[in-house]
Amino acid sequence: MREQLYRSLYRIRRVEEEIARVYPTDKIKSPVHLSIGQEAVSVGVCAALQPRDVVYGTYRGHALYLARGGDLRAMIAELYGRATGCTKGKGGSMHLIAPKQRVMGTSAVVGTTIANAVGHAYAVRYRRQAAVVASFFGDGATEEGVFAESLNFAVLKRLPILFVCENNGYAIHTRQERRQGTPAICERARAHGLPAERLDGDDLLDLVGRARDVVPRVRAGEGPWFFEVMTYRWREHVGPGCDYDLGYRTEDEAAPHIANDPVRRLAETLDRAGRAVIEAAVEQEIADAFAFAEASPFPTAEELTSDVFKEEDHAATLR
Amino acid sequence: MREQLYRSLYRIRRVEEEIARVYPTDKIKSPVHLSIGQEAVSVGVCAALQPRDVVYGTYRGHALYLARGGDLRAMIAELYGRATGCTKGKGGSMHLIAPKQRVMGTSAVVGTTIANAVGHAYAVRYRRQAAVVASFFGDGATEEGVFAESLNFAVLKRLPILFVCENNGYAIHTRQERRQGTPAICERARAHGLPAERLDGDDLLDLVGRARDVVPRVRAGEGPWFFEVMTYRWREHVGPGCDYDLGYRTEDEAAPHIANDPVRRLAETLDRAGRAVIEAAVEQEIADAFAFAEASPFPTAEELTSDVFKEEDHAATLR
Amino acid sequence: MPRLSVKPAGRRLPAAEPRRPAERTLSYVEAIREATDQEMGRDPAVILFGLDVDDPKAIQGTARGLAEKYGPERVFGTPLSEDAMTGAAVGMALAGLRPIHVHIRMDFLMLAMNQLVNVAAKTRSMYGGRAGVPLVVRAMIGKSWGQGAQHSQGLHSFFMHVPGLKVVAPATPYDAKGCLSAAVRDDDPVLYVEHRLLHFQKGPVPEERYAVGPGRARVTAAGADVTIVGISWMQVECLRAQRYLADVGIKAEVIDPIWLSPLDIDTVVASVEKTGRLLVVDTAWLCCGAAAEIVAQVAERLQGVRDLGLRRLGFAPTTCPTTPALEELFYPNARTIAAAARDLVEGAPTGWLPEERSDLQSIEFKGPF
Amino acid sequence: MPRLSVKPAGRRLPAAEPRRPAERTLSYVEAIREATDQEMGRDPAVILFGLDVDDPKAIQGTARGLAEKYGPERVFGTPLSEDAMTGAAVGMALAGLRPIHVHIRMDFLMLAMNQLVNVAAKTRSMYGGRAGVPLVVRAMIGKSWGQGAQHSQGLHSFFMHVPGLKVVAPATPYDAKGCLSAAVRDDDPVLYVEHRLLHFQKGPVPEERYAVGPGRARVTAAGADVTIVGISWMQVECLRAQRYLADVGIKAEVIDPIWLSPLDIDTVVASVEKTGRLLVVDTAWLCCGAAAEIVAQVAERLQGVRDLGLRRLGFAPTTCPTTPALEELFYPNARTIAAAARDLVEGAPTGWLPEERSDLQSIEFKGPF
Ligand SMILES: Cc1ncc(C[n+]2csc(CCOP(=O)(O)OP(=O)(O)O)c2C)c(N)n1
Ligand SMILES: Cc1ncc(C[n+]2csc(CCOP(=O)(O)OP(=O)(O)O)c2C)c(N)n1
Ligand SMILES: [Mg+2]
Ligand SMILES: [Mg+2]
Repeated sequence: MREQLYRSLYRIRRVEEEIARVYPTDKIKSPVHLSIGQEAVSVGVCAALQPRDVVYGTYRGHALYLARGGDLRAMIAELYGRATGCTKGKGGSMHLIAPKQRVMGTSAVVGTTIANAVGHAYAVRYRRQAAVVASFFGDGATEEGVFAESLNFAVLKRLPILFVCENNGYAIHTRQERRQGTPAICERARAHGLPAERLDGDDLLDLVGRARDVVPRVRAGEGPWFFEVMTYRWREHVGPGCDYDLGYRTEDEAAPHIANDPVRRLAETLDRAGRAVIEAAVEQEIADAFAFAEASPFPTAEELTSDVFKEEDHAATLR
Repeated sequence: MREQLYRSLYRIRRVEEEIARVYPTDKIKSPVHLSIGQEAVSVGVCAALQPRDVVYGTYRGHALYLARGGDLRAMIAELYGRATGCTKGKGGSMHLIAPKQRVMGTSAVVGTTIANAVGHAYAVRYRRQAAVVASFFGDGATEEGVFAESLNFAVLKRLPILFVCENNGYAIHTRQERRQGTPAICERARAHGLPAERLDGDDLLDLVGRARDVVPRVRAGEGPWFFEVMTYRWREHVGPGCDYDLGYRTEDEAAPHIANDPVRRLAETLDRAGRAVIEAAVEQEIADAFAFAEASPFPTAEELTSDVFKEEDHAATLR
Repeated sequence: MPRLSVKPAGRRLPAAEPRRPAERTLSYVEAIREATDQEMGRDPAVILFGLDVDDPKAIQGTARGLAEKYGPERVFGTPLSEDAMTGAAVGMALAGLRPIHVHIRMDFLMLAMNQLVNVAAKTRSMYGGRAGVPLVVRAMIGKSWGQGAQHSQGLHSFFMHVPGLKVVAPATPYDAKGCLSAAVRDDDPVLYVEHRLLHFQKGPVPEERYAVGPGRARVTAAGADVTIVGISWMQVECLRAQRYLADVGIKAEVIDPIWLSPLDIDTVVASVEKTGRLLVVDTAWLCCGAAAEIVAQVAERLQGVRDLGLRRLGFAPTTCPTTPALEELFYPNARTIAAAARDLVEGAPTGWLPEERSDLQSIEFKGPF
Repeated sequence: MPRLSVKPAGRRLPAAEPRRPAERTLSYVEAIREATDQEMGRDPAVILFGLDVDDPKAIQGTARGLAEKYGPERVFGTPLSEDAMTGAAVGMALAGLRPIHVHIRMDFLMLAMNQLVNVAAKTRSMYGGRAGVPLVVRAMIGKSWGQGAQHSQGLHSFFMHVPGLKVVAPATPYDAKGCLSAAVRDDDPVLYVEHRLLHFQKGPVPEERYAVGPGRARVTAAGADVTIVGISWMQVECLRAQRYLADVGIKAEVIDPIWLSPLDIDTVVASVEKTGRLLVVDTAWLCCGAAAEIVAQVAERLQGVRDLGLRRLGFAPTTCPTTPALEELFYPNARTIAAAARDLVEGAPTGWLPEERSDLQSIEFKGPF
């Protein structure tokens, strides 16, 4: 299982490093919010999910999409704005979706998918499906009213949902303490009546362990659960680079996280040979995905007004 | 001081009983949300406020408006839709305002004035005024996202505001347990980092005591404070009557509150003579206010498009 | 999902056709209730929720008995959380349910705009057709008895403005039932606009299921002198105005767009091409409203074809006042509509205002709401 | 409050007048920053806040240095709480402050609609003039580089629809400064619309304080053949289109409404009465949009006066796609505007599309945003 986790973790890291490398060429026609440094959160939680389970995420969604098994070619093609992208080039990096892998939504408006995930969990329970919904969002999203409203409804209806707050300490360039009267996000969750715990986002194996304890209980109908996962964004809020020069944070602050890099730490626990095989396969897959994107066509003009409604003809009558 | 409290309490009770009595005649052209049974909350908190202090309330605002010294004639004229009303007949019962008495806003959209009160408190602090803002709202309002957002900002900026949640156990016909995952409103407030306490809305003197302890601390800059005051609405949600026949609640549930009627209890602590004087004066004032409203003119047609903007001429150019 | 049955059904009934001699008379409230009941009976994916949906008043009776019949998981009241409950409705729809989310005042949708405009409307297109939101949002427009500033707005034009949303505003019990069925079966988000005064209307409503889908406006009165388009409650006032006008020999053609988005402008254009005069009456403000869009489209379509007389009526350009003295002036009514139409026909202000006819009075609804 | 100085100032500069030979050239960003600085310097009641206002990027530089200059109580970043922060802004205004609340995307205003539409817009009228909300809401319209579905909307028509709100969309650095000063001094809520691409524009901006108040549109190019109204960024595209049209001998009159609400329709009507042709270009969807209102008002005002050619251009009726292949088709541009104007003049589709002129290209802004 450590091999699988490493494959997923290494794959996400390398895909985003590659995105960052290619970005200056302007081939990628979409803003990118990289998860480099935060990959373990998605990988750890998704390791405890089953295929029927559902996830919702944010504009910082590459890691979640890939951790859930979203198609890499379709993702890179999406970033390249090609017709072969996971949304035909219409949504871009901030709106990845993979219905087959049950990645049911990502949004560029902070907080919105928390409520969508809660509604999905209601549908799951209404249909007596044994699925669990996992809702991923940032520390900033907890300041939006929809966060409190969603937790209240999830508890009121005892919904099968796991809330995963990826606390990277920042909303763009503003630290949590400057936005929240108290940093105790878990306290706020508990006050709504659901169990909440803070976890170390650099400790993948612990994350997997906790998720594997909790997900079955949520599935069994014990009601919603809350994870606050402490993590750190290594790159700038949006874009490929680093931003220590901006002065809102220091490299010293990042140092311990980089020292605890979950990718490196997990790598060290694997034998050289097996690891080399995994890495070679991933590099191959990445090269293939970028080549696929490069070679893919852009959507044609007719695509502009398609998909407004299921019945195409209505699009025409809509001014 | 008990005389003053009784005068205020008795006055509100009798004004609303009179509104209920007149209502069937259709002279009152506005929906009315009566506070009968809940008067002590407004009277108790306002007894601890100074003239410079500010209050914001809701569509259930007669008690707060009167407890703050709002003009009774202007309020009754407002309900009658007359030009002499506190908003010239434009706002009606749900939108009472009395800038002189610092009643700065009431809203028919649940929760909205909580944020307005927080902003007003920010202005007060910014100007180094030693005023306190009191924000009154119901238990249902705590379910709106704006409640959590407002508490967070008030704590973040340590604003001079006292939140007063009038918990009458219902939002229209739906009890709190059917709307909230946990009824612990004070817990939710504390989780945002402010002190919160639950008080008995039928115990006026205790309310006054607590408010007089807390308000000076808020004024001194200790930051926001939260009261959850347990109270009970004797009449229907909107309108003059009782609604036990609807079946969503029983008279048994109301009985203990009616038995503890703060108006009667306080009356019993006063000597007959002094009390008779107060009551006679109030009855006189009420009769005068209704006569004033009856005699007042309706607004003229020109008033329709006045007050859209400060510069009238703009109203015309706005389609 | 028999989704294909929707538009055909809508088409199968030519909107311009006089309504069939119907078996029964139902109120608008009963028609909504019946459509909801029939759709819920037909499809377990349909669920109904919103503030106070399951309370003793059951949303003016439109949900009467449904909580008992379908149980608390399918019919439930919600917390006061319009934003999250709308987001939850979107999530339910993404999961394949067909939620009907009810709001007793359209004004409260201002708390749901983010989920409706930024999520529901965008889902199908921004995901390249790989997901959809079959959601119905019922929103009521309040009027009378001092509903006032925040309980009286008709904000349907906001939803007409945004691609990806459909908007319907039925004016009769017949359409109330047919349009709600069509909306529930629609695979995309639909705003279903109900005017509080329409709830009291009675009219013929067939018992069987039928759908009045998008695409066809209905000519509700034929005439050659002036075209009057009346939206939602204003359709009732316009039909009364048509009778005031008949008293003075003016033949007005009255049109009910029924669906505001997508809008059947062809029916309106065809009528105006004949009459040369268009009066659009909305239960909303005019600036950037539905009336502006209809007037603009007709003027564009008939440019160079013929001269036009154009006029819009709607809310006065101010906040709705509570006092009846001003509230009465805030709204168009049958008589002011008739007067405006006559001025259009005469080509100049006539100063005419018909005497009120007792048989054409508005039943104003009495408080408390 | 020297509020009376506002409209006079606005009036004192006849909008149609060519702009004075100005001392300096500033960017739109610098003009906003200067107006904010001058108003804050003039009046301690003016405060500036919004998400990331005080961060290193200072809202594309429009707030550069202001936090340092005026301190963290007057210039501050906020939590991610658009609803409550807008409500707080209303409360500050009720307390007599003059808040400027900034949003880096207009799309996020969908979370603030309740406070803006139900509270800010209603306050003065529903309280019978006994309270007011002198609030400025700055909202940016995003474009290019895959801003996509939720970072690209122009929703200004929502705010034009609601009485009690004013809307301004300056297109030049000169107006960016003058309109912001006027908005800050206005005693009522003003939505100040900034297009992200306009931030890069440079132009003459006087150093002293001045206000460009409501009431006057500006004729930015004179011509007799066709009237082109361009809103916000589209004003830039329309002026380029005017030059493409000049190349083929068509004289277009270009108008910048500047203030969308209240709207100076007289200037547009006067122009169309002369040209007989109106093309309105908006950076928004058309249905129930600003363009619909302008077309409708002009058609109403000139009915019976003269024949009209009418046309609207704006966003394609779909969600904004990220891929440049489709994004380019989503927006009108100088060449498609010129083509539409020529078709209006010729009275029929000509199929003409001008060759792109390098001096009239759009500088598209490059990501990441
Ligand atoms: C409702 C809303 N407000 C503001 C923004 C602008 N914005 C984009 S990302 C972001 C920070 C979000 O922080 P967080 O939730 O912690 O997620 P992170 O970016 O740290 O992963 C902000 C404020 C937005 N997209 N949506
Ligand atoms: C945002 C919003 N949603 C719904 C309503 C309809 N409504 C009016 S009063 C009310 C109940 C509010 O309950 P609470 O806050 O406890 O106040 P109470 O009426 O008990 O004093 C509701 C749901 C509203 N006015 N505003
Ligand atoms: Mg963060
Ligand atoms: Mg209550």
